[in-house]
Amino acid sequence: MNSVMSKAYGKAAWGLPLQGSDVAVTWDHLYWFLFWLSVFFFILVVGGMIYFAIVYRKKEGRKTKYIVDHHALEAFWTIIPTILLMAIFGWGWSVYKKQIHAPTDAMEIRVIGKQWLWTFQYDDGRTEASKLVVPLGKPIKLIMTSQDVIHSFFIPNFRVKQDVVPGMYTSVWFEPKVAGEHQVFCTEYCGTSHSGMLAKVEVLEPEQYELWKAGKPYQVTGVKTPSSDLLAAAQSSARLANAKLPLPDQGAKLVQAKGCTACHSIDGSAKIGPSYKGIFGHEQELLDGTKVTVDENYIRESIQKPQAKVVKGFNPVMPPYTKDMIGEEDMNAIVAYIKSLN
Amino acid sequence: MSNSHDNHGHGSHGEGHGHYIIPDATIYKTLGALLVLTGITVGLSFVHLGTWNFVVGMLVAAMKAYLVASIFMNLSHDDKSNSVIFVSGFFFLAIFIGLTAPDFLFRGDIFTEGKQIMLPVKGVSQFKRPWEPTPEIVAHGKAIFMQQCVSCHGPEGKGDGPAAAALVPHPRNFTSADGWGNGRKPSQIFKTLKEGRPGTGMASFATIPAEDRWTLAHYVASLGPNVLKDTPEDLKAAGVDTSKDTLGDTEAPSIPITAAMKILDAETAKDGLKGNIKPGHDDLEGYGERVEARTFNPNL
Amino acid sequence: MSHASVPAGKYNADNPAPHHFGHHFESAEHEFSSAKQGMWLFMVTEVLMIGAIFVGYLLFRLRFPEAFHEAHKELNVKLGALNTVILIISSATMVLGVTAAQRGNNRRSIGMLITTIFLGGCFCLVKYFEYTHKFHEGIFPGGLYHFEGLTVPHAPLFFSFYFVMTGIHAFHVVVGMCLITWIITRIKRGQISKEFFTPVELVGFYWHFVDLVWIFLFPLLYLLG
Amino acid sequence: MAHTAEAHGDNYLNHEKGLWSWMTTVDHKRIGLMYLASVCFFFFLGGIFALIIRLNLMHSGHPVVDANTYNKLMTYHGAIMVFLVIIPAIPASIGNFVLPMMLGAKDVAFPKLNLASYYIYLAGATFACLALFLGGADTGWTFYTPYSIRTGGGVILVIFGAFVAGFSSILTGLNFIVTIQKLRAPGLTWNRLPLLLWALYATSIIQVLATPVLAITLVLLIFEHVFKVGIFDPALGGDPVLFQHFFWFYSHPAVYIMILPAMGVISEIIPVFSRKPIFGYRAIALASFGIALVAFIVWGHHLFVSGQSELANFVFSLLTMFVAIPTGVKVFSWVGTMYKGSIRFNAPMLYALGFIELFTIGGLTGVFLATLAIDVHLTDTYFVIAHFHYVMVGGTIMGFVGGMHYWFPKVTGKLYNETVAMWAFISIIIGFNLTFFPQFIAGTEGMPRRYWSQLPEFDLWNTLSTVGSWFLLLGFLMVAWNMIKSAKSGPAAGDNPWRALTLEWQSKSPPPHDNFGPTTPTVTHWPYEYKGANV
Repeated sequence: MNSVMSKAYGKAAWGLPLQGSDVAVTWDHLYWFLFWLSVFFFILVVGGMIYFAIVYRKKEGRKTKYIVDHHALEAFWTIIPTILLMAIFGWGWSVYKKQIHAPTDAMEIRVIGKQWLWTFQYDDGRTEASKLVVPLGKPIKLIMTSQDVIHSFFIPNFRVKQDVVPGMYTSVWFEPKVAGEHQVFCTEYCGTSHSGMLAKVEVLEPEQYELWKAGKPYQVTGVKTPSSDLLAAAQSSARLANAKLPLPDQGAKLVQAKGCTACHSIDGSAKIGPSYKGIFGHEQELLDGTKVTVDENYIRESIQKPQAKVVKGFNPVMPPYTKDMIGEEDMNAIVAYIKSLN
Repeated sequence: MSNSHDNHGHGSHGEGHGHYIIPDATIYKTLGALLVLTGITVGLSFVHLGTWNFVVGMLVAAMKAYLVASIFMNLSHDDKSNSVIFVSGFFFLAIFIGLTAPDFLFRGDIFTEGKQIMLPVKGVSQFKRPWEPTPEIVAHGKAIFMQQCVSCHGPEGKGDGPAAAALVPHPRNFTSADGWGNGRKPSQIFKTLKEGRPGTGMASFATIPAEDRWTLAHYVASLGPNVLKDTPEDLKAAGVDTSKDTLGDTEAPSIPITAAMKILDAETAKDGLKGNIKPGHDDLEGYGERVEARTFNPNL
Repeated sequence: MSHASVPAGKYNADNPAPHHFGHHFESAEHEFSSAKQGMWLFMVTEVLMIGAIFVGYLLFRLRFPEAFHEAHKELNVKLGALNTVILIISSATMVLGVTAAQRGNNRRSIGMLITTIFLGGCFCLVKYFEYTHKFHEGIFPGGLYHFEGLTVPHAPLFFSFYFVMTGIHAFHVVVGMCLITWIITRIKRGQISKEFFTPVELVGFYWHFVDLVWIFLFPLLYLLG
Repeated sequence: MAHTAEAHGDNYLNHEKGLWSWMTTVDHKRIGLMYLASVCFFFFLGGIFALIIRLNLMHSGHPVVDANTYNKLMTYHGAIMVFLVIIPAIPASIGNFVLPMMLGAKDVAFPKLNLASYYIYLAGATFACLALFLGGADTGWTFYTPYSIRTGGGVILVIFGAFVAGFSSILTGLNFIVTIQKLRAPGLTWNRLPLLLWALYATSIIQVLATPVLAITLVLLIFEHVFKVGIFDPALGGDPVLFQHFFWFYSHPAVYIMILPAMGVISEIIPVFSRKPIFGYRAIALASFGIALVAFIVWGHHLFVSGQSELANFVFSLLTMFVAIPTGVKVFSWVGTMYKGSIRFNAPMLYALGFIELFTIGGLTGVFLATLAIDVHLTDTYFVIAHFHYVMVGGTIMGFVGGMHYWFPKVTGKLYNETVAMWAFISIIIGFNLTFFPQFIAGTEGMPRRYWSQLPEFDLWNTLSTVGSWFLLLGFLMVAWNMIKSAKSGPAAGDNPWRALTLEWQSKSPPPHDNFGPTTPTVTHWPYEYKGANV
């Protein structure tokens, strides 16, 4: 796993993510300054401690020296760190201002965080879920709010992070200098599927961006997130590992893993959404009064387009799970599982 | 807290301090003073001094508190360290509010400098007699709907937009005839758009020019199971003079206060007086609340 | 604050027991000043606990001045002022009760303390009428608010603070009344004397503190909004 | 665990007998031991939760628990370790035992209150643990709104438990302040006060001043659930960021409640085992108070990316830098104390050295997080997790375990097994660094905290970390075994095996019921008067 990781973060300095923007480069300078300063102080303190521990270890006949204090020395190790810390603060502040103040010509995109999905709204009315498509080399400003609880929008490659708070707007900006995919995390704990609240920034070359804008197929070239390969590999290996299990059992694992059970019970009790128990093959009344029989197609549609046919008595709050999120094999397993709950 | 005090271990119990007994006369005098001060605060609250009301009110309260603490609680004759202890509580409280305020009252400078977020307020008159629906008017209304309303009401007006889940009561489902508060006629929808529905997530959209609001009302009405028409009386009640072709100046121009402040900010920036007014974070266009700029004229 | 227990029936308010101070103290005086310092520290914790809600109130008042101003007009200034007067007088009777105990006049002390409890009861009664009137109108904290007469946004927040602040204060009043009842029984059992009146004085502090909180609450909520 | 020791003569262990005599005792030494037992129990409980968490993260794609269970484990690990272990660890157990003895007093100022605060602590713990059976809580120990308002289950009980436990902390602090102010032995002037007491004094001040704000915050949070007051709920016009201010106004000073007593313990151990006066006594004492004061003005550094205003970020980042100065003074002074000493490597000294190593890393990485720009990237990642474990475990728990070894002979009258203690220390120090150092790297690479499943790119660091946690477990089990075994059958220690100069060592081991017998000790010199001839 080690080799895959370092290859994926090929351009990154050791221990840091790839530098995706100029701010990231500036940030890294400050980081490495602090790093080496810390190494210096660590060696000074702990090295000194170990040296004293060895040299002044207990020996027969050793007399200790009676030292109570040394004012000059104490003043020295009070004043020097103070100066250093003030310098660090100033440097940190100057980088911070670059980090948070978007240039005036930044392109604005609105971001809505909700449990457990990122939605991106463009000025032309287009929306994307879990995928932020932006042109290479153009400053992007995200104006963000949350629909339910606090989330946090974090792109390691751009060294930016900002909490997304319900009831107010916050913003974050970056100017992508590296085409390709960049990982987005939610970093404020938001409930069951917090760790699944991921997204990607797709930084496109200009011509590909135009294609995307026109709603045509486009290609993402450039870097990939380490996880896009690894995750696919891990998922397929998990699928292989699961493949030994009967299909309904695979489905049972999946609904746990995807956080479905946060809203859908398996014992017949109504939570945020209808229970899975005993619905398959039965009629359900929908919000608009029509009825539908729960079958493979209905389950599939309800997972991919949850707002299409909402069962009466529930709110249309479920986020859509695209094909990328739940593949066909997994879909079959989930259907088989729901079927088995009759 | 008080570590300068009592340096000799056990010698520290402040001989005699605890045994001061307050004379009855002092108690009665203090009681009288407290009652007089209470009368003063109540009286002063009916005199309008602006912010000074607050300052004076708190000063009188502080005087009363001082009397209670120093005489009733006997701090004036007690060990000094106890006064220090008690006052330190207020000191740390001051730290608390003093350092929370720089955040709580100074949030929300998230706008890019110099860029106006709102659309211009006074649109060019595109439509004649906008209170009478035509296909063009409905189409125009739809365009505005897609910008302004989908977040709550959903793309099909079913009240299922992405922001709907968090709203109680849920946004109106326009495709159903049930539950309309102000009614489903265009003029009634127009009223809702203008005034909002207090107590719900529906804010006033008076910031949209009246003409555009009419087109929006017609589009929303068109989503219903059957389309209701306005009678001339309805229109009159809505302030429309049907004898004319345009709406006239029945509506004061208004824009969101944030936009107003933004413009103001930009204006003062030109004069080198920038940055005194910061927009509040929750007044942003879109999802938050709207605040009407009552007296602001964008043409100034 | 540790006290040797006294056989029941032997001592009473007129014939109090001699006091034995704790074995880890040097003298009764030493014990008294320690207990008093502990009480002041406890009151500092109360200052911060109640003060923190004041901080929240002040901040929201600065953020939504108009809503808070409109909302505060719903409060009944007359009843608030009446309660202020009641509490201030009760503070005075409390002090009279404490000084009586300090002078060894336990009978007078009991009288004053009972008056104090009575005034505390009056305060709670007035508060009860204020609350029920608000509930009738539909004025509840925050999310439960459904008063039609005032629909300014954020007005419910004012009432959240109103109920939380006055509610916690009223809780302290009730606790204070219980504590006074406790010291009355101690006086009656002869556990309080000219030489030992620590509990009376400390409960007195607590009662004054409750008064002190109201001295700030009243103008902030009722008068200034 | 110690009451089974066979003691000779009248001492606090055999002064009265039976379970009831323990439950109703007002003897600060017994209450300290009761605290110690409870704290150790919760430490192992919270530790088990941590081990499951680590196991779950060992390999991406191979979870051992489901997401909801993980979130509850994560919450309980945090809440138990913070409220029931680290905050009471040193003050309430070691502090309770040692503080009056160091002062030459017979007891704390308010012995009944002391017992009450123990039962309040137990009540709080009971409420919090009851919630486990009522659906548990999955908010994280920080209870951030609005999530904590929306989520169901036993969250109210957990909040109530923390609220109740807070009062125990307040009462202990209050008791200690009055005891130090009023009950010092004749001759024990402020200039002669041992540094542990300076540290405990500063800690107590924080406990008394900060904990009430937590109490009211938790009350308001319960009101959010019950009465929908909406002060912290954006849906009702409230402000969730204000909750964070309220929470951290307590919880930041709280980390100094946790670390200051450990610093005090280290300040006692190092001079004794270096046979030298502590270097810079006044500076260290002053630094304790400096830290206590600064503790109250830096909480906003937890909110750098919360939506807090830029102005507040500026102020808090600047103020936070000042934490490093008194902390640095202390660390330099400890190392300075070893210079030209005659150092013995008994277990307490080993833990003190371990403390300096781990705490230095924890402190230096704190400077990273105080720097605005750097914090934006690092906050809410595993870098923060590693940082505070280096400070809280590498600092506080090291000081706690070191202190346990140091005062073990005083408490039990026995000696612990030095060889076992050394191997336990080695296992802990290796395990600790292996567990938490990789988390720094994972954090800088972007691995977020509180994730039930991690992306595969972080697998290497997670695996190392999980393996490290097993060494930690082994080490702590060895400590526990050593303590219990030696308390039962260790060799007699004598009254003052370390030849220390503070007052508690001048009494018998184990001490008599009233600490010093009929005589009141009188202090004539400084507690660090280790002169050449004394070595």
